[in-house]
Amino acid sequence: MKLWVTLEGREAEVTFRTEGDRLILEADGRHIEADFVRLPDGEVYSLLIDGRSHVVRVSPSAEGLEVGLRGSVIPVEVKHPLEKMLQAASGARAAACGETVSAPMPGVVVALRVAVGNHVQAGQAVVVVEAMKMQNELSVAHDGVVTEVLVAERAAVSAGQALIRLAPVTGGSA
Amino acid sequence: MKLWVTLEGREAEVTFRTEGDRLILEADGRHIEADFVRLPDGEVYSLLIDGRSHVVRVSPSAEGLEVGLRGSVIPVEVKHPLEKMLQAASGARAAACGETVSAPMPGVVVALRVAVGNHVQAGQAVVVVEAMKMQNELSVAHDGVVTEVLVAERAAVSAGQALIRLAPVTGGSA
Amino acid sequence: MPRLQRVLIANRGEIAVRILRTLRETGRTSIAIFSEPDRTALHVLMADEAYPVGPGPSHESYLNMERVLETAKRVRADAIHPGYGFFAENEAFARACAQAGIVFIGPSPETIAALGDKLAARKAALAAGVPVVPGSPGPVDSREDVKRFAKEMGYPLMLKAAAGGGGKGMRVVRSDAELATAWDLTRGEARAAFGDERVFVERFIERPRHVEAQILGDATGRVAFLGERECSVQRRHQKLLEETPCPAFDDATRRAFGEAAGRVAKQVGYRSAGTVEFILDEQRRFYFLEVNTRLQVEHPVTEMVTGLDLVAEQLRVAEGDELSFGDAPPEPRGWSMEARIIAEDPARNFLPSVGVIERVRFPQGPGVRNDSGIYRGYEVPVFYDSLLSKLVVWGGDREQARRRLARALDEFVLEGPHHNLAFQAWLALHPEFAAGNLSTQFLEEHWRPDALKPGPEATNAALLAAALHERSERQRVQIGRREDARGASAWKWMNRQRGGR
Amino acid sequence: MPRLQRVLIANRGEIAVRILRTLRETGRTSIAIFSEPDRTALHVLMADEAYPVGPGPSHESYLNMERVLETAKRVRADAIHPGYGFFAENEAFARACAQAGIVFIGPSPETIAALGDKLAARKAALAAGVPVVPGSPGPVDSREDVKRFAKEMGYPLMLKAAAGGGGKGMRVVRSDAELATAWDLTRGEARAAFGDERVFVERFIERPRHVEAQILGDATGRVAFLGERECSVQRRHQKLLEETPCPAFDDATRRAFGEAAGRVAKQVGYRSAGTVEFILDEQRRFYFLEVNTRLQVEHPVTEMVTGLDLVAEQLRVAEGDELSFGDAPPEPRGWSMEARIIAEDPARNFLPSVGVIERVRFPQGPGVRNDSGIYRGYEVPVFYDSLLSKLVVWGGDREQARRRLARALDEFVLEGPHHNLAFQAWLALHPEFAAGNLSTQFLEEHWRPDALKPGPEATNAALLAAALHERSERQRVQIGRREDARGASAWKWMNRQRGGR
Repeated sequence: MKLWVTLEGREAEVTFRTEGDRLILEADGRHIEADFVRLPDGEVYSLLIDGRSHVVRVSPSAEGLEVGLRGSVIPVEVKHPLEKMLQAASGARAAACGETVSAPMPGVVVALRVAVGNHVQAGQAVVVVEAMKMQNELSVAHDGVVTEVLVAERAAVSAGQALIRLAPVTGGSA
Repeated sequence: MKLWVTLEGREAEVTFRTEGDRLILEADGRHIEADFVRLPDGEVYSLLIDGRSHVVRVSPSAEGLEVGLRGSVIPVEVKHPLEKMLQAASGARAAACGETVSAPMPGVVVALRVAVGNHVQAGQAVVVVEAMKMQNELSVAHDGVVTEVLVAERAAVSAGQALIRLAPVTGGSA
Repeated sequence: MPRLQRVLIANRGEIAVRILRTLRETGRTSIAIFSEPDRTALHVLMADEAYPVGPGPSHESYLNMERVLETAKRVRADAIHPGYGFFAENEAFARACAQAGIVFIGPSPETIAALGDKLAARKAALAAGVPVVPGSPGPVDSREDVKRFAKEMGYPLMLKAAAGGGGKGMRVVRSDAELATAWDLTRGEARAAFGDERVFVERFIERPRHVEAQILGDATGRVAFLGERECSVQRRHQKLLEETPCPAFDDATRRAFGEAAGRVAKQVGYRSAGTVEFILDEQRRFYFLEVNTRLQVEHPVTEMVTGLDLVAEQLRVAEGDELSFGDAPPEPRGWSMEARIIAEDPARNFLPSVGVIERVRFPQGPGVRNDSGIYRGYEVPVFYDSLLSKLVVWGGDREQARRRLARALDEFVLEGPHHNLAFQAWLALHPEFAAGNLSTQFLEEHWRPDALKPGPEATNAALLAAALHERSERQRVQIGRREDARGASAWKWMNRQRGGR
Repeated sequence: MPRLQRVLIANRGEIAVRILRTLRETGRTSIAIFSEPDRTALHVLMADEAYPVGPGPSHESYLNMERVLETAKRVRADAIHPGYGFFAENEAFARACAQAGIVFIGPSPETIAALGDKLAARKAALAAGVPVVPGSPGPVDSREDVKRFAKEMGYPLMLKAAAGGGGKGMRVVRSDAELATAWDLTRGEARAAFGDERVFVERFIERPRHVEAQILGDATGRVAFLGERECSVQRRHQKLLEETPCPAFDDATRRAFGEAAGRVAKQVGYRSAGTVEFILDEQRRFYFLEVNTRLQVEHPVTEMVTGLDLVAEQLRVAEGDELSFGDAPPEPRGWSMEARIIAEDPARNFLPSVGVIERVRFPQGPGVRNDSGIYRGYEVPVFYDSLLSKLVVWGGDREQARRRLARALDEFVLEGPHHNLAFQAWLALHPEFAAGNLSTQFLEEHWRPDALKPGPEATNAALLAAALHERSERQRVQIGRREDARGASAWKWMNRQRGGR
């Protein structure tokens, strides 16, 4: 089985197969083998890699997968080869579609710093959301123009809810 | 809703209904009310009975239900009224059908103390099963005659596996 | 005073659980209160009794004074333990309890009031002969006044808004030249932020440590000093890791420090458990900051080295009893550290996180104590603070405590919301932390988010885990549509990906 | 001796987890071994490395000496920690380790051999001037010899098969008349059970306590006494609850006891951790029983009051270092108790139980330590012993420790196999236990299974829970077959019931 994996900013083609309880994987010219067993406790695996014991949990996230490992969370993007081909073709289009600022967690909108039509710069804070007694400024990743403000101040918002939409500035860095 | 409940050796008709998060129950002339919520953790309920907090877990068992409560396990038998009627009718027949001695846990048969045709008395040990480094004598509940010995010594047995069957003694206490 | 048999805990989360444990161990009835989203919170499940006090927002439930007191009266509570936060340092609440004939477990309303006013507290410390950060006795009126101060004390100085708080309205000034612009800026900010342009001057303490004294007073006027706690590792003025003893203290410093804290407490007739906060400069001189008139989040480290139960002592004092140890507080033994386990994402500037606790396995074994308010399946509510659990360790010396902390953090399984376990592990293993070189600037000086980058072994494990996950996903797809050709199966993958799994 | 960097743990379950915690805290690599059914056991998941050693039955894996040693050599282990049980007191294994150039963490093979022979151990104690239970110096040949003994020592006496063990082949004799039949019966049983009809005589100690001394010896010949443990509460010679100090000891008894244990240990040149077991009669006289040449299941109570890590001390000694505290063992502080949490059913004569751990929440908070080998979802295997977890508590005095134990037991959530939590809670709350009136006869004298009958409040809660369960079952049935008439629905109920849900 072949996959395209993006991990720690590096992309690699990965080939793997299983033989009983063993997983054999090749990536970047490296050969990794592990004894694996799925634990009776969700999407959790015990791996023994050359005897080294690791317990890893895999959960889906917005960007792909998250692998939990000894208190750390490592994001991994996994693509099927065909999927990768199709995505490459549509990649250029997606980049020009603008940006949406969403609530990263449930909370209350404390302040709106922009209105429709405002020009904003990459890194500029556009909305403040309070959750768990902490105020959090949300900023935009790219230069743009505000096209929609989807919430009012004092509104309760849920995680992932779209708050503000922006269109890219013509000629700006997308 | 009506149920027949056997608890701590006493049988009672129970009437209950729910109103939102409140459970209202009548049994034995007593009236009990509780605030309840199902916890996100299996068949577990939090009950507040006149403010008193109880966490109870319900699980099915061979005889009916088991309610776990602060380290204790309380067996409860619950019957639907129709079920009770039908069971009463077939009760007499069932009593005369003899007895089966089963393994209470997985283990190894260490000793067989009886053979087919033996007469045994209520309480008599008929087989010894070893599990977790402990030997456990299994005895019969009623007087009877051994009709089948279903395992050999040194055999591994699983939980609930029938080991020995007995027929009731004519005129004996069933 | 009769025994306090029925005690209502006017709090939630880990501290409510902490308090009810002592109530149970001392044979008292524990009475919890809860807001609507807290119906399934651990303190409700564990208490003897539990009663609702309103909707999620604190001011409608836990801070609804009328409702809380009405509940306490209705259920015949003998006393109320406020925990920390909420009503813990609220003079009016303490007074209302007394009027309702309910014992408030804490200092008297007068003490709370006197120490709640920071200027009055500073005066009490001065009156007790305890050093405060040198500065102007009141607001300064002009730039020239500041310059005169600078001549006396030397730069750097700190301009502080009189009405400030929470780290706002403060500015460091290092020379007369800097002062020129700083004066107007600070006053402008103070006016804008607090509607009050009054400004104080204080000597600026570079790389200060935050060290505090645990005190315990009883009705006889006796005040015991139960050792210090070092709480320097902070982020946005929130403590992250506390320990006792303070690695910068020698015996002489400790003795002087304990005497100073005791003098402040006696000055105000302090009763019950309290904390006298100081800052410590690089020459190990300490300066009074303020008194917290309550049980502190980090009180367990003191319990670990003294063997005392501070909640039990509070109950004794509230019943009019003497302290359990009379005039001889136990000698501290060994070293203790507490790591606050918080729902936040260190990789995204410590953004708070919420969600369901999908899996939790607390570290166990020798020298480990968990004070926690969570359990598997519990949903962390959005209304309250983000402290999930406190991991407390004990060791014979600082090195054993620190290594044990690292071991326990490594063993801690927590999945669901983002959390700071990996951050705390980074901290425990940092060479400057190991050397005891602490200050409130520790994170500014040492923390970089890429410190949590996984090593090659972890990366390999993650790669394998991702492959195993895809394999089982794929098996599921293939089992589901066994008749499908390869192409159709790949399309299904696409859809799943687009659906934002 | 070089540092032992890579340590293989030749054990499983809670003790393997216990040992690997210390290895991690001291910066060493922990190497687990596992049998096939233990692939998902906690010690495998938590260790740095883990290697298979064979099928489930102990003699094919954990007791497969060749395989274990081959594995240790292959993975370049510097040392092996045997835990308790398995190879812990196996002279041949200790010798084989030495031959393979691997350090065995424990006493020398010669010490293990000398103390493994009970008659030799008794002789060593006598040589060290330590009292043993008065009795015949060797086997007695005739009824007349026993009568002569009885004249000297008085009745009651105990006849003991020389080759006996595990509580078999023992008979109490209270008069010459009883002796007449007892003599032949005991010899007959001994011949039948052990193929050896030799019989000893000992004074019978009525209502004895079981008290043991923790000792620790280093290579310099130094032997430290680290306090006693009271382990009287037993069932079928299995300890259930241990504590330190012994409630029957005064300072003079403790001093004499510690000196006696130290003399026995020095007599055999004891090195590493060990336990000298004694029985204590009702007049508080103690008599040597035997020496266990290993870490004991109940070692944590000693750690709780001394603050020492006994595994870390074992490692120091194995590396040739002195004990961490030199000649001054720490003064014990407070009181500690350990309750063994066992998979067994107290209501059914403590029948062992197995199964999946469906839900587990360990008690936490002040003064609580859990040493455990289980986690949620783990299946308790049938091959090994039924100890799931050890709940250890500390308190300032016995009363606080006991109440804390009761609190922690109450807080412990464990579902799946049957277990003895409710039994331990009964014990902790029993007035005779609270009074410290213990003997190995405690359960015979006080325990009745109906002690666990639930009270009216629990019965009500159970009734409500059952009703709620039936309601949700019924909703499920009705949602599933909404079109059904009442009769058909009832038939479905019947089928479910018959299916043996």
